[in-house]
This record gives sequence, structure tokens and C-alpha cells, in this order.
Amino acid sequence: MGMRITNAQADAAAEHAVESVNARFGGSDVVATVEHHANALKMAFVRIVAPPQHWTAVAKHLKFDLGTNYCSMVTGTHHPEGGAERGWEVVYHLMRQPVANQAPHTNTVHVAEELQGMDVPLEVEVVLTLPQGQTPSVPSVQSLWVGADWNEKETWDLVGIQFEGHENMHRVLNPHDSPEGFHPLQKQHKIRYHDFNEMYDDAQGFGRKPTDEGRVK
Amino acid sequence: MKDNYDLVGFFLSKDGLLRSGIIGVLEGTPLEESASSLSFAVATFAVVNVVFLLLFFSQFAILWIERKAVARMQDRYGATTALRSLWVGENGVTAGEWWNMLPFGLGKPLGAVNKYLNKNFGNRDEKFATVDRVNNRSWMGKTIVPGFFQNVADGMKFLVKEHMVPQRADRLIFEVSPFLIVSSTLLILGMIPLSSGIYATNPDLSILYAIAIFGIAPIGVFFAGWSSNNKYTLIGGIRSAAQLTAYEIPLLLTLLSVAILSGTFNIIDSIHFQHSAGAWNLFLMPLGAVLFLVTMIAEVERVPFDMPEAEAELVEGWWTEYGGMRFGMLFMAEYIRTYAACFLFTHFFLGGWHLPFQGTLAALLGDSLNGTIEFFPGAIMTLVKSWLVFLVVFVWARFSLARIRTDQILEFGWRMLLPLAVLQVVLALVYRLYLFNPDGMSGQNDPVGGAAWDAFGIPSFVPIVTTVFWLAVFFVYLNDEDKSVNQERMFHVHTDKPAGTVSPGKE
Amino acid sequence: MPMHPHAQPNFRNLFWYPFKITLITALRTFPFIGKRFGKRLGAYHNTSHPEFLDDGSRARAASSAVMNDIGRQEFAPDRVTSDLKPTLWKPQTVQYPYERLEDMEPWLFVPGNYNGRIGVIWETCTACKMCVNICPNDCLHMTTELRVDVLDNAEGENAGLGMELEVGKFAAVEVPEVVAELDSFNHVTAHTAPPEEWRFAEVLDLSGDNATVRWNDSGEEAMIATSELYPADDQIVSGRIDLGRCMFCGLCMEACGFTSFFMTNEYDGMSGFTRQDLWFDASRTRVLPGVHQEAVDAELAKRASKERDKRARKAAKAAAEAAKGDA
Amino acid sequence: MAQMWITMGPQHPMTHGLWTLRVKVDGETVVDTDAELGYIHRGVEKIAEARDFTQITPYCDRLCYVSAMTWANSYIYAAEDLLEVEVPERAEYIRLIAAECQRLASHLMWLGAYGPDIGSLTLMTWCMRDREMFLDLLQELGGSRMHYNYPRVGGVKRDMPVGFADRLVAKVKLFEHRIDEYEMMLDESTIWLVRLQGVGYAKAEEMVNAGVSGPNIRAAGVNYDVRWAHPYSVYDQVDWEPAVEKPTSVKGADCYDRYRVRMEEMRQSCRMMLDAIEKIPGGKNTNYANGDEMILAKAPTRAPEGATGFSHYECTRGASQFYIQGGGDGRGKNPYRLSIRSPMFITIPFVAKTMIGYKVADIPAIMGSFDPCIGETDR
Repeated sequence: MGMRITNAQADAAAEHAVESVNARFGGSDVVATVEHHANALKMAFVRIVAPPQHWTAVAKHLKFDLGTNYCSMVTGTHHPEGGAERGWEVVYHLMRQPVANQAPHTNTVHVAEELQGMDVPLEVEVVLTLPQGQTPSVPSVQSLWVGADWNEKETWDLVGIQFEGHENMHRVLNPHDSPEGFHPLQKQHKIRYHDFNEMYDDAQGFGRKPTDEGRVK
Repeated sequence: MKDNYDLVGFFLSKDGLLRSGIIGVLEGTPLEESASSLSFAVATFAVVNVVFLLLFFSQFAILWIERKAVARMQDRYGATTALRSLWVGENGVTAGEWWNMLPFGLGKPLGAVNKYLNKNFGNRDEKFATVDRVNNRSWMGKTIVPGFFQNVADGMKFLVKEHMVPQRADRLIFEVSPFLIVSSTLLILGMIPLSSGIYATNPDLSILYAIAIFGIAPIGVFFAGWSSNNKYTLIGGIRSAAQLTAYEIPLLLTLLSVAILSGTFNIIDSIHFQHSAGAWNLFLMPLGAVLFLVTMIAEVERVPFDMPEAEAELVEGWWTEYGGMRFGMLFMAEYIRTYAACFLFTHFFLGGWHLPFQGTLAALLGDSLNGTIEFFPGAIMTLVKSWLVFLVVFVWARFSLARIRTDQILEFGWRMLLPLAVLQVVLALVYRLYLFNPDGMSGQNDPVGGAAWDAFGIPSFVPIVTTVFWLAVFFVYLNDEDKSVNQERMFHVHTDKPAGTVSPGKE
Repeated sequence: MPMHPHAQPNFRNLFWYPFKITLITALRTFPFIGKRFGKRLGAYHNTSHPEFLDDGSRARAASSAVMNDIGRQEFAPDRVTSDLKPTLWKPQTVQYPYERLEDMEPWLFVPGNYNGRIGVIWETCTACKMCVNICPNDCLHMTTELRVDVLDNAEGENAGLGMELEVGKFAAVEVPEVVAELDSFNHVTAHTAPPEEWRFAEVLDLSGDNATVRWNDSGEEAMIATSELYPADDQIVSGRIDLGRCMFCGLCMEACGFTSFFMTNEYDGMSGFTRQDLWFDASRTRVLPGVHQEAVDAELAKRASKERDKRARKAAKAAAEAAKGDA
Repeated sequence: MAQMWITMGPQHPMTHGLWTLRVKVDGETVVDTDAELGYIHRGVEKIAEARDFTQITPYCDRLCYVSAMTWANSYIYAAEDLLEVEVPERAEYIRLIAAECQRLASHLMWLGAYGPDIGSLTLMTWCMRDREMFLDLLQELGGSRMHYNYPRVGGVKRDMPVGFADRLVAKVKLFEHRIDEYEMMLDESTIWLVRLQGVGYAKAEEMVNAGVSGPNIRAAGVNYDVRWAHPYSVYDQVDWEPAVEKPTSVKGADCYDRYRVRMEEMRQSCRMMLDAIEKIPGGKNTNYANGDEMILAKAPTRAPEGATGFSHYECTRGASQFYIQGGGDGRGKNPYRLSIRSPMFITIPFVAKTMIGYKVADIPAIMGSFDPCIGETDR
């Protein structure tokens, strides 16, 4: 039969992580909570809300104490009308994966139901909110997880969030010669609906006007 | 063995029809005293033309064999409609009657032939008659050999393609090197005999000549790679040069051992030797045969040793920058070299134009059979043997095996093939000196063939023992499953049975 | 088959196994050898006969011979070994203009499964613009006009079940002199559009047998007997699908609540040389006449039954109030 | 020999898609590499902000065009997390069968491209022949061969057609014999082994740190699989095992291990489909009408303000993740921000670095063994 991590294991791992984070960062305004996904299996995960200046400490704690060895996703979001203290938001998704180097000719076979403690896979979502302003910046975790390197490049390229201490920052998805301040996922760039006429007059140079001029969809 | 179809004899013999006719014509004219040399020149020209055209057009057979065998091996079999599309057209006419564009009405006969073929072989089946603008390329027409002229069509296509020279290419070398390769390849065809009487030239040292000519092409390849001013072709050219030199030497040694065994440097004599000695070289030196094939595959850069032209990283290797008929020539040259390799293997190891067991058959059935054997043209036997060699060795290998990396090719060439080739030369010397008794040789035209290799009184003892010995070696290596290495097969994680052997759903 | 786990490169592996498997694959394709030794050579095409047509399709296909022999098709999981074609002379590929994939493998083109060309039943369309809004690439464009619904005066057992006047909706009044003139109006030779035979107005309230309406053209209000008023609403006049932008996702088919949007099985005939050729108007989005007729009938029956239920419910509610009233 | 930069440019047989790998070469050995992505960046994340939740599915099909079904499923799980929808059991089984069928088709596409990369030209035609079988199955489900737009928030668009189960069993049983043929052709061929073994080493921890996931990491000897680690769908009720390989050297997994893992994964997918089609609730030969509550649950179309949805899904090439911040333009019909995590976007730069030290002829071997798909990389 297939195997799966049971909800109990996930909850236990999440609670352990939350306690260790809250114990370590009790005083400062770093808050860790256990949340549950809303779909059928209701799996538990840890959400940490932290100010950007504590992010490096939280990251080190996650990597070295909680064994989070996999930075999977960095998401930047632009909130122009989110009020003074919520102008930008950077969400890190980190995972703990029970993966270790193997001796030659051997492999580790995890049986999901019997995993305990630090071997139970854990999903961590770290939310950093940045105040309004033109230059949102977050300390880079490129040195902790190599996986975060290209994620941060992409986030800067698309959303425009600076990552201090990130070497060799260059555009990855946009052409290298795109203008300096251009970050497409910021909200001021509305996705311009090419209505029926514009589609044919745009730069690609089809240049032909459709017969029913002026009629929008 | 005397060959009835002695083309060379017919053309070149002094009192032959052609030569005596020419000498007769020039009887009274001032050219009289040089008539014989003139007739010799004309006769040689005729012989060379006939043999070369025979060899060249029989080459389309191997291209057809490769396409059909490959289609079946790759499970996408089916007839190609190339030939039919040439003549089958919308209601009996090929789209556009292009032949009318030919000057001076030269196209008219072509159009007539086309209409005739359309009417008789074309699409006579009404079911597909209602086809509008698409050419009526139905497969209903019957042809003997479906898809035979597909390669001709592909070849001709290159004539109309543009030849571009890369911008800062070394123009002279870029344009000359394909001809260097092609001409050296065609020279090899010059001295390949189809049967004892049908050959263009018969130099005394034809084996040396063949190998020398084979050696020129690598220079052309390297020039092509270097002069195309393209990094990929440079790497391809260097890889090819390294590979060809690495495999040239084992090839030489193998042919040296053939020459030692047959005692001559002439291909035709070595074939006669094989008949009169009573055993084909294949059974005397199977190791040499395998070595010859492996080095030939590397020499013509076909798949297992295909790194210079590796699609994956070098696109087309040193051919990349060529277009137009030069690319067509290179492509044709590759196939001519493969064809020449098959011919050489047939001549050196499979007894050229002799039927298998021709000697023993002649001995058993007496002269009632000998009459018929005379009339069987040796050339057909040579062609069939080389086509089979091409099918089994070159085509089958190309579509079963993958490509070896360049450094592995070189390592395999220097480390494995060279010592084996030297071993083969030693074996050939031993065979020739100790196991061969010259008085067993029969005359050249004696149909029964000799028994030079039957040591200790047992007829053809040496070839049988050699073959059995090398087959035994082959099977020992074939089954060397080293059971000792424990089965670290990836196991089903919960069961201990190896994953591969337990195929779910298999009843 | 002995599977060496991490096969060591050795002489045996150098060529024996790959050569063997390519030989087997080649032998399988020979017409006679392949058939006789198919099972041993790994042809393995088990001839299970799964169901091809669901009941609806089989009922529809009862008449036509072609669809019936589809049922008897010998199903081979992999095209290679189904002996639909002589193997030696026939190219393996389906010769497109002469043979069609739907003849070779009919089970791939079961109606309703394949997202091919869009087919629209323009008659049953009620211009609700659901499809226009759901389309991710905005390929659908529709022009609507205020008209009296043609379907309302349908005959047969569904007669009289059309829309009813409602406050806030539109109504139309016949213009008598135009109706007379229309009989003599020759649509073919006239250079102008036929005069408008209806005069549209918005219904403000339906007190008794008179209704106050506000004319659309002049805007002032009037009182008219409800018997003269015909219900009217936005009807679709012309629609266009830009197949140049369409990605055949099928969302429009699902969004349409009136079974007037289909994705047919057709995969060809949707090409053109300019972008305008890819604009499919009503004439190029037709559906097979049989399917068209079935859809229209089904839609009319559905609307009629819905209308009957509505009226029944209204009558029942009125009766209940009446009963409560006099109780 | 002088070192030179070679551009294995956007249009190159090795790249399996549109991206550039600049390689600094000293003779035959690779000295330095630089990956250049973004050629087919279509801005799906930006478009998604102007579309509502059902309309985004066709765009997610076009993320990785070789395994469209898995990517649409991945997005739909995130949308269901956002809109708090429970999917009926039958719909989960159908999604599992469709995803595993797509995994097979995608692995066959990989093997068909990997063969000619290493030189064996027959593989392309064999793999495409077998892939046709599974594309036919997916065409019966989704309506087209490559992009299906099949899953909906709360279930699937349409139930399995009549006879689908029998055809599925027939094809999967035939394909299991075909895998034996591939393994006879490749597993035992010395030339294949010599080209793949000892090439492209990557350690397990190094890969995890670099964000590599999926079959590539299972080749290094750990059976980590998102299907059991972060469970979704009904993978725990179906008979299967994560395919894991035993690396031959301490330097980690080489190309041969990655090839072996994918072959074994194809077997596991076959096993899973055969088991799932027997256990499907509601019977394998019944066909429910579209929108029936057995295959599609009622789902809201607006997300509450500030709600977020996250899905972690085992795609054919690795772990794909979607993160949706709901409550778009005030009405909540559009996502405020849709973030897509593509496994290959992080694996390609990692692989570019692992190539250093190997030969030029090994570049297609190593790159191909990680099975890059550029559609999902550039989004």
C-alpha cells in the first residue's frame, strides 16, 4: 500500500518547530504559529511572521536548529494600497527533507509512518512585511541555501525587492537590457488588456484593423 | 577461377573486337604507328567507365537496404511513396508538367514516359479519384522495389541547394577539402574488382594502394573542420583526425596479416589464393575479421564511433558549414567509403566472387556442375556478399548501439585494438610458416580448389580448428556473467525481490 | 530476463542484448513472421474488446453502417500491431487526405470527447454572454439587439410557453402600418433595411390589464393594454470566434447553460492565410444537422418544462395564498 | 590548448528547449559554464492576476508542455487550499490516474530525447510509439493530446468515458512488456553504461541544498517523494513505492542512476494505475454526467480577503509548488498574487555547475539526465 505522513506526525513536528522558534525569538516581534491547509487532508505547516531585520537570525535558526535544508520558493508581492507598514511582502517557503548522503551501494528507505522527530518532513512559510517605499530590501540567504540564489534573482527581477549581500544579481527571466527600474509584477504595471483592435495594431506590426472598428468585447 | 564475363579481356585483348577495330580504322592514317597505344587508351577508358558505373549505381542498393532495415528496426515500417510520386499525378499528369521547361524540347520524351507510367502503373483506382488540389500520391501503383529512388531524389535535391561559404572561412581550403575526401574515396573504387575479369585497374600492390588511399580522407576531414571558421566544426575536425589516425594502424596491421596469409599484395591474387588454398580467410583469422570490421566502422565514422558528427553537441560535426552539392558529395562519400569497406571485407575474408563451398561442391558434383558455375557471374556474388555485410555489420550496429565518447574511442583504439592487431599479425605469420603446405595449392582455374590447410591429414583442419577455437573464446566472453557481484539491484523498498524481475501486472 | 543491477560494462553487454532486441522489433514487423511469432516476439497486442460507444452514441449510430462496424473494431492498445492495413506495401503513416484517423481509430473521436472546431447553435443562444466572459483569451465577440423572441410563438405542444412580461424587462408593440408594408417589401431588391415592425419600450409596472411603459425611442411614458404588448429581450444578432486566439480549452462549452455551444470532433478546416480567415462567424461554426436538430429540440423542451414548472409553482403559490386568505 | 567559450545556444539539440548554456572549454574538458534562461517567459504569473480561478487552469497546462496534467493538478490543489474545497473521492482517483498517465508520457518523452542525445537513434521512435498510447488515453479524458484543461476546482471536468478502464488496462499491460524491452536495449548495453556511469555526480545533501527534487534526488539513494512526505490525493490508498536507486559511489548519483530511477518510476506508475482503476469508487465502467457531485464538488468562486493557498505537488521533474494570495481586485474573483515554483528553474543552474570537469560529449548526457523542461522554467 502507499504510505503517507499522518496528520499527527505533521502536527507534532510543527508544534516542536513553533515552540523552538518562539522560545528563541520570544521577546522580539517574531511570531510562529501552526496552521493547517484547507484542502481534504488538512496537513499542518508552520507560519512565521517576522520583521526583515530578524530574518537572517530566523533563517540561521531554521537551517541549523530545525534542519530546514531546502529553500523551495521566494515570493515577492507589491501592496501599493496596503497601508503604511504593509507596502511589500516577501514570503519564503522552506522545507525540511529527511535526505542525507548515502554510502555507496546503499539507500535509505523511509517508511513514512515510522518517522519521528527531525526526520518528519516540515513545511515552513516565513512572511516578511516591508513598509511602503521605493526600495524594499531584505537580507539575502544565498549563503544558507544555494536553492535560494536563483529564487532571489527571479524575485528581484520580477518584483523589484533588493536582497542585501546577494552577489552577482542579474536579471534571469527578463531580457538583460530591460530598463533599470522595470519590474513587471509590481501593481502599477496593469496587465494591459489588448482589446480586439489593439491586438492587431501593436508592435508586432500586423497593422491591419478589423472590420468592426471601435466595438469593445 | 577463370571468369566467363571477362570484361577486361574483352576490351583490352590485342585481337579483341574493339582494339582490332580501332587499329583497323587507323590503318592508312598518319596515326598508324601509335594506333595500338591509342586503342589501349580507349579500351581502358571504356572498362573503367563500365566498372565505375556498375559500382556507383549498385551503391543505391545499400542506401535502400539501410532505409528499409532501419524502418523495421525502429518499428516505423512501411513503403515510401517516393517513386510513385515522381510519376503519379493529378488525373494522369504530374503537377505542372515541369519537363516542358527543358530547352530544345528535350523534355518531351520524359513527358511521354511519365504519361505512360502514370497510365499503367499510376493511380488506376477510382476510389481515390476525387482528390482536389493535393497531388494524387496514392500508393496504389505497384512497384517492384518501393522507395528505391528515394535516395536518388535526396541526392539530386542537393544539386539545387545553395552553396554558402562562412564569412571568415578559409575559402580555398573550405571549398577544396570535400573534393579531397570524395576523390580519394572514388579512387578506392578504382581498384575494387567485382570479379576476376571485371575491374577498373589491377595494380600489383592493390592492398597497399587501397590503404594508402583510405589514409588521405582524414586530412580532408581535418581541413574541412578547421577551415569552416566554426568552433563546433573545429572540435569535430580534431576529434575526427584523432579517431581516424588511432584506427588507421590496427587496420593496416589487419590487412598486413591478410597479405601475409595470402602471400600477395594484390587483391585478386589473394582471392584466387583463398580459392586455391581451399579456405576463406574469415575462417583462418576470425580475430582479424572482427578487427577489420571494428576499425572500418571507426574509419567511416558510423554510430558506435560517430563522435565527430555527434548530433547532440556538435550538430553535424565537421559537416556543419557545408551546404549544397558539397554536402551532398560528403554524404555520398561517407556511403561510398562504407561500401568500399564492405567490398574489401568481402574480398579479404569472404572469398570475393566464389560461391560458398564452391570447391567442395565442384568436387562432389563433378564437372556436370562446373559448367553451370562458369555461367554464374562472380560479380553478383560479390555484390550480394557486400550487401549482406553492410546490412549485418554497419546497419544493425548503427541502430542498436549508442555513441562512445571521444576519449573512450581513442583509449579503446590504442589500448585494445592495437595489441590485438599485433597478435593477429603474429598468428598470420605462424599460420603461413608452419601450418600452410604450399604443395596442397591447386591451380588458379581448377574449380575444385586446393587443400593447402589440412594439417595432420585431416582436410581443411586448420580453418576448422581456428574457427572452433575463436567461437569458443567468443562464447566464453559472452556468458561471463559475474555472479559474484551481489545483486545490488534497486529493490522494491519493502520486498527483497529485485525490481526489474517483478513486473507488476505480469500474470 | 536476468537483469544485472548495475550492469558492468563487459564483452557480453557490448552488443548482444541491444542487437537481439532490435532484431526482435524488426522481425515483429514482417507481415508473416510477425503474425506467427507475435506473442513470443513481444507483440502482445491482447485483443480485449472494450466498449467503444456509450449508449447515447450507439443509439444515434444505430442507423448508420459505419458506426456499427466501429463496435466490431479489434482494439489494439498500440497502433503497430492492429492489422487494419496490409503491412508490406502500405506506408505506416495515415495518408491524411485519403485516409482519416477517425476511420482508423474511431474510439479516439467519440463525440463529446474531442475539443475540435467550435460549433454553435445560434438559434438557442439567449445572448447571456456567459461564454464571452469565461473565455481566458477573449476570443468570443457577440453583437446583440433588442428583438421579440422568435421561439416564443413556437407551435406544437410547447406553444404559448414563451417569456412573460415582467417589470423592468422590455416589451414591444407592433406598428400596424409597417406590418402591412412588409408584405410588399422585397428584401432582395430593396437597398435599405426593412422598416422596423416593432416599437420597443421598457415595462414600468403591470397593474391590471394596462401597463405603463416608457418608449425607448422617445423616452416619454404611455399606458398600453397588456394584450398588445409582446415580451422582448436582447437577442444575439452576430457572433464571432477568433480561432487565432482560441486555445480550445472548452471553458465556453461548459459555461453555456443552454446547450448551444459544442466542440465538434473536426480538427481540420480551421486554417487560413490571414488573421481574418481565422475569425469564425455563424456560417463557419455550424454543427451537424442531426446534432443541431437534437440540440434545438432538447433546448425547447427544457425551456418549456422549466416554464411549466414555474407556472405550476406560481399557480400553486397563488392557490396556497388564496387558501390561506380565505381560511 | 586555448580555452574558448562555446555557446550551446538557444537553438541547440542538447537544450531540449529554448535556453543557452555557455561553456568554457579547454580542449574537450569543460572548465566553466553559464546558464541563460528566460527565452520563453510568458508572464503566466502576471496574466493570472487578471483571470479568475477557472480561467487560470489552461495557462497552467502550458507551463510544462510535456506534462500538462500534473501542472494543472498542482495549480488546482493550491486553488482548493485557497477556496477551502473538499474533492470527492472518485475525482481524486481520476486525477491520480490522469497524473500518472501523464508522468508515463513525460518520462517517455524524456527517454525518447535522451536516446539520440547519447547516440541511440532507435529510442526516439520506440518511445514516441509508446507515448502515443498514453496520449490517446489522455485525449479521451481531457479532449486533446497535449493541453487538457481537465481538473476543476473541486473535481474534474468530465468523468472517464465508457470503456476507458478496459483500454487503460490493455495499454498499461502492453507497456510493461515494452519497459522490459527498453531495459534489454539500454540497461545491458556497454556503450550506454560507459557513457552514463561515472558521469554527472551529484551528492544528495548538495542537491537538497540547491533545491533539486523529484527523480533526480531519489537517484541519490533517498526515497523522498512529495506524494508521501506532503500527502495529497489518494496516493496512500494505492499500491505503489517511490522508485529509489542505490548510487554506486560516494560522490552521489550519476547519470545511470537517474536513468534507472525514471525507468523504475515508469513501472511504479503502471502499477499504480492498474491498482487505482480497480479501486475507483463508483465503479470503473460507470460514467457520471458532467458536474455530477461524484466528480465535482460545489466550490465558491471568491476567496476571502487575505486568504492564501499553497500546494506542494510531485511533478514529473520535481516538486512543483503554487502559492496564491487571494482577495484580488476587492471582489476576490482574481488571485492577488500567484507564485509558481518550477523545479527545473533551480535545477538547471545547479546542473550547469556540476558539468564542470567533464567532457564536452558529457554535456548532453548530464543535462539530459536531469530532464529539463524549459516551459516551466521560464513560466
